[in-house]
Amino acid sequence: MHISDGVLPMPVIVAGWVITIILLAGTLRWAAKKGDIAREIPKLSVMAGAFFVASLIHIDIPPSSAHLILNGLVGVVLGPLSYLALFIGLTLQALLFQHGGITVIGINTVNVGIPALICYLAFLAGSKRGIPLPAIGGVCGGLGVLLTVVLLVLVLVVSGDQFFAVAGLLAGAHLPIAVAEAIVTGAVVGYLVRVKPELLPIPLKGEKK
Amino acid sequence: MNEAVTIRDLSHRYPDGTVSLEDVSLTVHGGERLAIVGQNGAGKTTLFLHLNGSIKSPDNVFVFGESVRSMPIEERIQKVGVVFQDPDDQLFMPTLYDDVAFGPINMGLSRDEVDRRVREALATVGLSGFEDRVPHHMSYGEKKRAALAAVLSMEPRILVLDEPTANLDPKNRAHLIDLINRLNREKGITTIVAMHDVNAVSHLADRVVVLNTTIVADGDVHSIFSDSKLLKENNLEAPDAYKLFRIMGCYGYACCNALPLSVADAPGALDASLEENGGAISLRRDGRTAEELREVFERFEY
Amino acid sequence: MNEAVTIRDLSHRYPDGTVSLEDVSLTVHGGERLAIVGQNGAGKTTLFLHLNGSIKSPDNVFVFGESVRSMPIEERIQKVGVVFQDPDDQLFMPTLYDDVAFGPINMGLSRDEVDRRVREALATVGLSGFEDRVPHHMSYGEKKRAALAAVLSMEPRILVLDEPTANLDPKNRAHLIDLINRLNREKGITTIVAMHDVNAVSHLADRVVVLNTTIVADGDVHSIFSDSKLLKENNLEAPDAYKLFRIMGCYGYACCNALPLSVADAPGALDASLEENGGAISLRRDGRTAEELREVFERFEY
Amino acid sequence: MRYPDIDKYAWLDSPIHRLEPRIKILSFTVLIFSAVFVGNIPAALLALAVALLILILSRLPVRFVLQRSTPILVFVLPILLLMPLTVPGTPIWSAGPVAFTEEGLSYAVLITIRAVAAIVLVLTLLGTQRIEATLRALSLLRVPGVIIQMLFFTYRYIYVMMDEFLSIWSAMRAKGYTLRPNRYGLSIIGNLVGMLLVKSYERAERVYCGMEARGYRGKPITVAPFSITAADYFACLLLIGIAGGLQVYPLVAL
Ligand SMILES: Nc1ncnc2c1ncn2[C@@H]1O[C@H](COP(=O)(O)OP(=O)(O)OP(=O)(O)O)[C@@H](O)[C@H]1O
Ligand SMILES: Nc1ncnc2c1ncn2[C@@H]1O[C@H](COP(=O)(O)OP(=O)(O)OP(=O)(O)O)[C@@H](O)[C@H]1O
Ligand SMILES: [Mg+2]
Ligand SMILES: [Mg+2]
Repeated sequence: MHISDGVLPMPVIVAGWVITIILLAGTLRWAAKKGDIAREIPKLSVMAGAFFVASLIHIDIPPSSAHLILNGLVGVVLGPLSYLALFIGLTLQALLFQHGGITVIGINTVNVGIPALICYLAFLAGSKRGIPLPAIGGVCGGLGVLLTVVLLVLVLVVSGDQFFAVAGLLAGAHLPIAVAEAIVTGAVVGYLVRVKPELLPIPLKGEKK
Repeated sequence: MNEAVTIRDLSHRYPDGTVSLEDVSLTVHGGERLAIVGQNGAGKTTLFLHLNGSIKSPDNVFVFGESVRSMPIEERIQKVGVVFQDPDDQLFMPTLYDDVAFGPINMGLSRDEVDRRVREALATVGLSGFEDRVPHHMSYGEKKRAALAAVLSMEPRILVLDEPTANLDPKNRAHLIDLINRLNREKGITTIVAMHDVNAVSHLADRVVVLNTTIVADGDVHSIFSDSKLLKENNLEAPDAYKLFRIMGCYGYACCNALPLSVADAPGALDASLEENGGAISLRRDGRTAEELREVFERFEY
Repeated sequence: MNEAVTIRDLSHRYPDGTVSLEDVSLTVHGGERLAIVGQNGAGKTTLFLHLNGSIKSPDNVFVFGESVRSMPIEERIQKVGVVFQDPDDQLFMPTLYDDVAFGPINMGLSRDEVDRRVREALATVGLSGFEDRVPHHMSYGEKKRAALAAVLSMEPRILVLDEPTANLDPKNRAHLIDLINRLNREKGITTIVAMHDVNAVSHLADRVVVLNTTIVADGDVHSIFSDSKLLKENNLEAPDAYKLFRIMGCYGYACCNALPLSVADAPGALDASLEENGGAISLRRDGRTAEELREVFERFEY
Repeated sequence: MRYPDIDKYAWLDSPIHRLEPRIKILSFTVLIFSAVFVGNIPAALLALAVALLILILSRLPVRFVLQRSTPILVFVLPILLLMPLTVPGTPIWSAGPVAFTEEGLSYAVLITIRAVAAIVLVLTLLGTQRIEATLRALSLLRVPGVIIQMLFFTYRYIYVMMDEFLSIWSAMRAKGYTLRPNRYGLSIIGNLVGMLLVKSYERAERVYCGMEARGYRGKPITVAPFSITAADYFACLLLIGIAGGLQVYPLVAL
C-alpha cells in the first residue's frame, strides 16, 4: 500500500529520499560495472511496464480488496536493478493514477524496494540449496508483501504514536494479500521455469535440443 | 433455419470516447459460414468481444435465442468459442495439454471427459502427441492450430475466428482454411471469421458482412466483391481472381454471371462461360479495350 | 553497379541451439528492389538483425564494402535502416516527433537539422501534423507509416523492411507499397523486404531470394514464381495472377514467356500474347484440359 | 483496468495551462512540499485555500479532480476514523470505553487537509499539461538521464502492455475463467502474469534492436522546445513566495 502525500512528517520523508537516492546510485553503479547500461535500460523499462500493468490486477479477498504488489517477483526477476524498476513504477503510479503521493515516492520505494532486494537474495540462497523453484518463488512472493508491511508499520510508528492503530489496521488488511501473492508468485516462477528460465537468476541447464 | 447469433442495435464506445460500433444488427443462421471484412479499426475485434461476453452490453446480443449477458458462463462457452488473432495471447499455460484442458476444466467437467476432449481437439487440429510441449516454443503455424484446439475442446456450436490466416505462410494458411471448413462441414459448426485477406475470404465464407463501425453491406460473397464502389469506400478490394476476370472482360471475354473469387473457382467459371458462348471465347483487343481497362483499374485498384 | 550489401557465408544459431541461418551468401546491388521470401521460421528476421548489427557476427556482413561489425554506429544507421514488423516495438517514445527525432539526435545532428529531417520524414509518409500524437492513439496503418518515418529520418541508403504489409487493410497496403517504391525510384534507396504475401511480392521487388535457413534460390521474380517445385518445397505459393494464367493455359491460352505475377501486369501480358498470336486467342476446352488442370492444381495448390 | 488518462484535459486553456512546464513543475513541487509540511490547522487551511484557488484558475472539471482523488481515501479514511478514537488525550465525547479525543481529532484533521491540499495541487500540475511535457521538463531540470529515459519508455509501454494484458484476459474469459481468490484462480493469475512477463521480455529484446537500429547508446534522447517568459518567472516567484509564506505564517501568527 502506497502512502499518500501529507501524512508523514518531514524527517521521515527526507530519510526516505536519502535512502532511495543512495540505493539508486549504488545499484546503477553496480549495473554499469556488470554490463552495458544502454542495453539494460530498454529491457528494464519494458519489464517495469509489465510489472506496472500486472500490479493493476485487482483481487477481492473479502473483506479487503487490493491490487497486487508483486515486489517479491520483481526482485526475483530483475535482481539488484529491481530497486530502479520499482522507483520508476511508483513514480509513474503517482503521476498517472495518484496511487501514493509524490513527496513520498522516496519512502514508498524504500518500503517495496528493500523487500524486493531481500527477496532476490532469498531466491538466490534458496535455489542454491536445491529447493524447488516454485516453492522459493512462493516464499519470496509472500515475504515481499510481509516485509513491506513490516516497513510500512515501522515508518508509521516512527512517524508518531498517533499512527499505532492505523498501522495495525493496515497490517491486518495485508495478511490475505501476502497469501495471495505467495500463490501468484509461486505460479509465475513455475511458469517461467518451464517457459523462459532465462528470466530467473538461475544457471541455465546447458543447451537444449 | 435456426438463428445462431442475433445482434440487435448494438452500439459501443471505448472509455476514451472512440466509437467502435454503432447500431449493428446482424443475424447469423446455424451452419452458416460468414466473413466479416472491414478496414483496420472497423470494429471487428470489438464485435467479437461482445459475442463471448468479454464486453458486456445490455441485452442485444443473443446466441441461439438467449441473451449472452444473462447466460451462465459455462453455458456460454459451450455455445460460442472465440479464437483471437494472436495465438500468444491465448496459450498461457505451461503445457499444451493444460491449455487445451483449460476451458473444459472451467466448465466443471469430469477428469475423464476433460481428457477425452483434449485428445479429440488435438487430433482434430493434427497436434496429437504434442500434449507435453510448451506452447510458447512451438512454431507460429502450430501455435495457431493449438489456439484453435484450446477452443474446440469446449465443443462450441459457433466458432468465431479473428484473422485466422494473418502472418501464416501459404502452406500453413491452406491447412488452417481446410481445417475450419472441415469443422463446418462435418460437425455443423457455424463459423464466423474476420479478415483483411480478401483473396482468402471466398475460401472461408458464403456470406460476407462489411463492417465500418456500422454494417455497411451484407450479402453473398459475389454480390459484395463485385461492388467496386462499396469496396473502395471501405478501403477494401476485390480478390485478384475477380479483378483478372474483369480485365479479361476488357479483351472481349464474355462474363458469365458469377466471376470467380479465387483461383479454385476459375475453371468452373471458365467452363460456364464457354458453354454459354458455344464452346469457345476469343480474346482480342479492340477500340474500347484501353478505355475499359482504365475504368477497371480506377474502380478496383488504389 | 556498386555492392550495397554483401553477405559471405553467414551462419547463426540462437543460444538455445536453434540454427536459424546456415551459410548464407548474398549480394545486393545499389538501387535494387529485393524480396526475401520464406516460410514461418525461415530466418528472415534473423537475417535482418545481422544487417544492422543488432546481432554481431564475425566479419561477414558488409555494407557498401565496409564490415557492419566494425562500422561506427552513426555511420551504420546512415547506411542501413531496418523497419521491423511490429510497429509497437519501434515507437518507443511517447510522441511521434520524439520518435522520428530519435535517430537524428543519436547521429549528433544540430537541432535545426533534426527538425528539418523529422518534418521531411513525416511529410514523406503522409503524417505531417501528427507530430504531437501519441503512438497508442494512432491506428495500425498510421503506426506502420510512423515506424517507417522514424527510420527515414536517418536518410539511410538501404531500407530493410520486415513484413511491411502484414495486418494492413488493402488500402493501407497499397499506399505503403507505393511509398516504398517511390523511395526506391526517387531517392535511389535500395529496398530489401521480407514477406509472406506472395501476391504483393512482385509489387515490391524485381529480384527474389528464397530463404529456408539457407538460400535456396535467387533469381528474378518470374523465374522464382514459375518454379512450382521450389515453391512447394518451401511452403510457398505462386501469386494468384500467375496461377490463373496457368489455368487459362489449360484452356488453350498461348502463354507468352512471362506470365503476369500481379493484376497490374495482366494487361501487358495479354497484349504481348495477343500480338504473338496474330491479335486473337481463342479459349476452348479440349481433351487435355481436364488433365492439365489437375496437374496445375496439384503443382500450385496445397 | 483503465488507461491512465491523467492528461485528458491538457488541451484546455487557462493561466495554469499556459505556464512553462519547467517553471510549473518547479514551483508546484515547492508548493506541494510546503503544503505537506505545514504544522497546524490554520496554515493547512490556508494551503488548501491556495490549492483550490489554483485549481479554479486551471478550469479543470471538478468531476475529474474528485474521481482522481479517490486513491488517497485508502489512507485518509482510516486515519480520520481511527485517530480520534485511539490517540490518548482530552476526550471531547465518550461513550463507555470509546473516547473521542481532541488531540486525535485535530491531528487527523490536519493530515486530511494536508493530503487534500497536496492532491489538489498534484492534479492541477499533472492535469494541465501533457504527461510528455512533464517528463521532458524533468529532463531539463537535470533529473538523471537514466531515470528520464526509463520514465519515457516505461510510460510508452504501459499502454502496449495493457493492451496485451487485456487480450490475454479476454482469451481467458472466453474460456470460462472467472477470478476467484482461491488457489486455482490465483495460480491462473500467476500464469497470466508469467505470460505477460515472457512476452514483455521478448518484446524488450525487439525494442532494443529497434533502438539500436537508430543509433541508441544510452544517451538522453529528447529535445524540448520550451521557452520561459517574464510572466513565467513572475508566476514562479509568486508560487514559491506563497510556499515560503505557508511555512512562515505559523511563526508570525503565534
Ligand atoms: N481498448 C481500447 N480503447 C480505446 N479504443 C480502442 C480500444 N480497442 C480498440 N479501440 C478502437 O476501437 C476501434 C475498433 O477497433 P477494433 O480493434 O475492433 O478494430 P478491428 O476491426 O479489429 O481492426 P484491425 O483490422 O486493425 O484488427 C478502433 O478505432 C480502435 O482504435
Ligand atoms: N530469440 C530466439 N531464441 C531462439 N530461437 C529463436 C529466437 N528467435 C527466433 N528463433 C528461431 O529461429 C528461427 C528463425 O526465426 P526468424 O524469426 O528469423 O524467422 P522468420 O523467417 O522471420 O519467420 P516469420 O515468417 O514467422 O517471421 C525460427 O526457428 C525461430 O523459432
Ligand atoms: Mg482486430
Ligand atoms: Mg519474421
